[in-house]
Amino acid sequence: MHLLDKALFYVFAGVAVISAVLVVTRRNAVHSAIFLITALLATAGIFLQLQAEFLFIVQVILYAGGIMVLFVFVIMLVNLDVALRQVQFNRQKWVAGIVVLALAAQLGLVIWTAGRIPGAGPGPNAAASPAPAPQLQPNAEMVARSLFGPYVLPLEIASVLLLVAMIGAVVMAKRKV
Amino acid sequence: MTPSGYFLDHVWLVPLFPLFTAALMLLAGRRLRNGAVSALCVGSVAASFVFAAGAVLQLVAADPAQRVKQMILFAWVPAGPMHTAAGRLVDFVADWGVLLDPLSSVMVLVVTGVGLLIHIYSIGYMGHEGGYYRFFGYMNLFMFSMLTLVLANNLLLLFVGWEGVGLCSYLLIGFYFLRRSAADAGKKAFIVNRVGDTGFLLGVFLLVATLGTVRFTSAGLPVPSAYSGIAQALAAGIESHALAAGAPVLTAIALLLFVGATGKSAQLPLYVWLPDAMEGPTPVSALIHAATMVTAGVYMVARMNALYQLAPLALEVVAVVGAATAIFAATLGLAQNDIKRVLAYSTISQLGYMFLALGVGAFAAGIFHLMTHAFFKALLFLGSGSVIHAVSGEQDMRKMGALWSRIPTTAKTFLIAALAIAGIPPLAGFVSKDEILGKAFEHSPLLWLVGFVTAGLTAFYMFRLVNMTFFGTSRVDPEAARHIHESPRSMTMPLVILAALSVIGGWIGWPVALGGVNRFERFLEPVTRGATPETAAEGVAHHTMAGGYALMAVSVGIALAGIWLAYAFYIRRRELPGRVAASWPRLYRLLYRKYYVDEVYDAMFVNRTKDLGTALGAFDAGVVDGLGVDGAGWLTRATSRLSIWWDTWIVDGLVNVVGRAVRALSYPVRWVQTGVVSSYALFIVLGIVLGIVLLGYRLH
Amino acid sequence: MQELVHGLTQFARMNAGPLAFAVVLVALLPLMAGYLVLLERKIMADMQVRLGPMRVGPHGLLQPIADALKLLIKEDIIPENADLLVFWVAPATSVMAAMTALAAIAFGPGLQVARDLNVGILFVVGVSSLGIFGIVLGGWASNSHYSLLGALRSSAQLVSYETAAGMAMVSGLLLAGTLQIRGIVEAQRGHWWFICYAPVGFFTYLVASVAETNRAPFDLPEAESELVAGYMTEYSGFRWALYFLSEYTNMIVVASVATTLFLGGWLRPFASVRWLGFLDYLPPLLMLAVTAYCLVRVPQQPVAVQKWFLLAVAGCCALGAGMLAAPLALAPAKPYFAAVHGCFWFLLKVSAYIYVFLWLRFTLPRYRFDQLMRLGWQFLIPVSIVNVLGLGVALALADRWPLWASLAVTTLATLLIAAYLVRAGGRSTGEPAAAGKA
Amino acid sequence: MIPIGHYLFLSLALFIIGVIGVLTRRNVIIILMSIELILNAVNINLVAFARLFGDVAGQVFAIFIITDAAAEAAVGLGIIIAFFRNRETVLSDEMDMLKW
Repeated sequence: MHLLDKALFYVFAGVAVISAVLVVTRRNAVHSAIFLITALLATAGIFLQLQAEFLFIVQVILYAGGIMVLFVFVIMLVNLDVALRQVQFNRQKWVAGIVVLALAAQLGLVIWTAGRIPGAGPGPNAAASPAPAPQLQPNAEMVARSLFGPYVLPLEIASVLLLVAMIGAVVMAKRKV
Repeated sequence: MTPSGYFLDHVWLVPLFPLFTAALMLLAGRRLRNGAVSALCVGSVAASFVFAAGAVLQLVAADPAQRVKQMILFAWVPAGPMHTAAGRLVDFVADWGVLLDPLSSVMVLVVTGVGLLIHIYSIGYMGHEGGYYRFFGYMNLFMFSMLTLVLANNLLLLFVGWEGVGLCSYLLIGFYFLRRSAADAGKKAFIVNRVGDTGFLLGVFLLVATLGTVRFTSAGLPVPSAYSGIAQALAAGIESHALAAGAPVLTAIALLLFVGATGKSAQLPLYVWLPDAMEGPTPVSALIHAATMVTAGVYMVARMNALYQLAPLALEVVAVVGAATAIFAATLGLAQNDIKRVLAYSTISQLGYMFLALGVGAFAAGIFHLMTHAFFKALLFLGSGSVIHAVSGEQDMRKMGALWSRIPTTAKTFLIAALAIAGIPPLAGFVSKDEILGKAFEHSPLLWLVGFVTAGLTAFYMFRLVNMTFFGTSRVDPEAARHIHESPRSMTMPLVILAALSVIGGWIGWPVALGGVNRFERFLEPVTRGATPETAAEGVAHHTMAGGYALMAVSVGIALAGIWLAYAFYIRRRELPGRVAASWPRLYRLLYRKYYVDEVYDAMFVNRTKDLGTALGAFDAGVVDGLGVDGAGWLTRATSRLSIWWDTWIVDGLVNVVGRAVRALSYPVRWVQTGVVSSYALFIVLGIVLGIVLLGYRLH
Repeated sequence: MQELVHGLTQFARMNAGPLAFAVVLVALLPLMAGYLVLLERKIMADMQVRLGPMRVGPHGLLQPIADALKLLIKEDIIPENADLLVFWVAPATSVMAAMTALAAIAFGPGLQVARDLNVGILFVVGVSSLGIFGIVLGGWASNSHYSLLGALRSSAQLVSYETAAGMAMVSGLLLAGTLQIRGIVEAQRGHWWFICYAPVGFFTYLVASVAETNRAPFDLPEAESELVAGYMTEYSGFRWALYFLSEYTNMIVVASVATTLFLGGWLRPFASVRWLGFLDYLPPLLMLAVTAYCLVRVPQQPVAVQKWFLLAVAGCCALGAGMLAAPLALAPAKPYFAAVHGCFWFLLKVSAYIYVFLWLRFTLPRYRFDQLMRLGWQFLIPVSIVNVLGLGVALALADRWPLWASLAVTTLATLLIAAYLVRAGGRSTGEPAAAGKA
Repeated sequence: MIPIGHYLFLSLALFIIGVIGVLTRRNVIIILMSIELILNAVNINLVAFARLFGDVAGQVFAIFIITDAAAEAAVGLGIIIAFFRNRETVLSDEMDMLKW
């Protein structure tokens, strides 16, 4: 059981990382979108493994089913054969690469050494699901109680944000304002 | 212990009925059918009449000493504390209130009663005119204004009505506004009235400054001492010796107010608008320019009698102006050929009579004549309207004649009215006119003489009119002659009622000398008593029986003489007028051209005003535009050249120097601002990297 | 490695039932879809007073198998400039989404692949919404204008009606108080079915589900007369069959969802009414009746093969009758009563729901695209939102009122608002903004 | 069980890949997608820690992030469409109107 779990994780993680790389490197935006969907679904799988069923389904419905449809739509509206033939990476790519690698090194170091600093929380080898950890079940109900309990104000703000985004998008995409 | 009753308590509704229908007509009248318009407008005036009559009856039922009903509906101008000229601190407030006392009862009955009859008459007279709803809307607005004026409990509110009737007069004179002469006449009436109103307003200001109140009286209010009235303030002033009878300030107020009265009541020298006002429809002439509005001045002076009795000089002026106007206008009436203009001059003349009465201190007699005059003059105007109606709109008497049998009702009622105005007993005119002449004789025989001669002239020109219109040979246009017809019932019915009133209307003031008790004067006595008992004693005196009989006989005699003369001139020997005119051509021309007064006014005022305008225009073009504007322009240009130089070299130069310096300094920094999002994002990441380095360094 | 194998076997052993059911499902689904097509053609023929397919097998009963064979051996055409990867992935995505959605659906108590998923019904929605990608990408990859237009239309339609369908489902979920399929069904045992409590919700879901499966009268994406065949224009052979399969699978999915949410799932009508217990005998009798009919028809078949085939069908029905009757009669089979009968009732209800789909298709003319969008955005979505609000109010009111009264009041209010929307929509004649999208 | 570090490194990998995408790609749509990757990486972190601490708050925050991503995608794609309509381009280094 333990090993199966682990294998699943590595499968999901591998799919996610490989897809992510492909997202960034593909020339065609539609392919990028497809790989992004794959990456998102792999992430959703990881969520499922982490007992976040509700988040899993939200990820599938909203991210994969909603946001990505939007992306695909826009890509199709905007798709230019010209864009395929142009240079895909900008001039700063080498500088950017070095800086990002530096960032990666730093962050990796932070994660790696986190456990050794006293008071900085559990180390990287702490099990993500320690034996006595409280179960996050039934997940949908718990999330709902949390969302409509202590986090009801942020929830309302988020809904206002969505409303604003909706109006903004409509105004932006209108042919004549 | 003020009198009360349903109508008395609701007397403030009286002006509101016509106001409501006026608003309805003027806002939505276009959509209404003529029948509905007549029903609504006449109905509202009838409602006013019913309420007014009810209120007056309930007032009369009260004890003579208590016959005052005053109501303050709301504080209209609460101006707050002020110092009077006498130094007293008063709380000045002008209310929107209603005052019903004997004086205003008479007025309100005359206004609503005659107004109602004339409204009924108008249904027939105006039936075929365009703008029916507009006519009735204006008429009802006039009724509202006039009733406000009459029922006002203070001078300021009276002024509101005063201006309101002026406005309605203007609107109705110019009712046929497509006719140039009508529009001009309206303007003339309005402007001439403004001259008078200026004096009136100045008088009000001076009154407020002197007495600190505009309320006529405090009588009839719940706590009279809490409200100060003009009469009470004057009495208090006399008592405290702050004011004296005949004080210059009182005379000044009285004269200024009288200037307003000369404008509104068409007295010398501001009478000129009234004859022209005959351009309006005949019912308007009857209602506004004969029966009600023009008597507003008389009413105002009578209402302010407390003040006038303390200003004998001003009263003297009133009397002289009245007498002069009476005879002046009467002579003018001799030579006019337009039927309505004759009546207009007659109105001016009769108004002169009223002012003569007021001037000699016979306030009650003046008001009495006002009332009787309202009856018979309204009748005369309505009758003339009926005549004009009959001869297809012709107003020139030279194209009438021999109408007696063709329009019998009109002719008979007209004859009654003519007899009444001529002063034949026992008709109403005789009673009131004789009262005035009697009072005038007591005051000054000279004034009596003027009035006496005027009475003769009045009889002459009235019967000249009657003879030229109804008797003799017909000179009617043959085309129009075929259409001559008696007017409809709605027009003759008011004529008959008014004729009856012209006969019996005077009997309530039947003189003591002829065995009467002069109820009218007794009824008005509480109002005309004046501010102080002493002055009142002066006003009420009695002439001897014998003298009274003699005066009556003489005046009846001259009236008969005038009638006979008219008969002789215009029936028996019709060549006489022409010969008389030919033998004194200048006099005739003078009369015919109305003493050249309009020309003189044109020359003296109108053209001078135009000259002033021209001069001011020249001043504007030459001095203001030339020197002021152009000079300022030149100066500005010169200054701006200097400023340009300064701007270019100093201000801009400095700016440029700063700009160049900044640009030079900014070159090294510019390459960072690429405007490309990716590079900004790179800087963010770089910042994070450096931040983490710093954080790690410090944590270490 | 060994450990991994061990883990896998252990997993398989623990979840043998669901795994087996999944295999059965995947195996049977194409067959079911094929016979659904046959059913559709037959019903269409019936409504048009024809006979429909009669040649292959008795009453055309072998037609689906013949069609499948034909599709399998057809030439597979790929357009010249097509994006190969996407062209290949798209139909697979469609089918995958549809079939995965079926995993969460319970055909009877225990007859479910993903058993203790506590987001149950949401899983169905979420996964089936992934089917859009199959359509959009397929249309795009074909490198054809018709395909792309059809794909954009279709996805716009799906996105629009998904909202309404989701809100309509919320009305059922509100009544059930749980997302789990078993819970939803069991919540209807003691009560009436939720269709009685939320008729507006059911109606909304019915319309939205028709639109979501691209069925007439909302079959614009594949409107033959307008867009050739929509996003499937360039597809042929087996890939086309996959799209077809996904469409019919989707029909089964939405019918199952509706059945679960509104029609009482696998429950017998009036499951909690004891004196109606004799209804339990109905299913086997029904199957026996079908068997009898088949047996009657056997002698009339012209060809021997067909006789044998019909006999086989009769045998299958008899077997079914036996299976349904066994738990009633035999003591050892008693534990399987709920599963067998539940499955029967569930499939019956799903069939009824799908029958309504077919019925609609043969009776209603096609909508114009802007009308479709207006219906979705200006009527269905507002009505479904109002319906959810109304149900919430009703449930809150139910604390002090009887439930039927509060539900009646709020349903009436919802209907009033719906009537107002219909009138307002009738008045507005302007082009809706959503129509400009595609 | 799987150590938390695995999740963190997975998250780090996705994050870095996303950042590289944002910094180096010229196509704005792909930049937006890279941002989605970054957000996703954050979500993994949140959910992993939620599991670690047995507190559902992490998942709630992940939901908020998804909400935010939806808003961002809507507005961002709206801007891209508007920009494309005016400028006929989706390349980020041609969008340099901010620099005068």
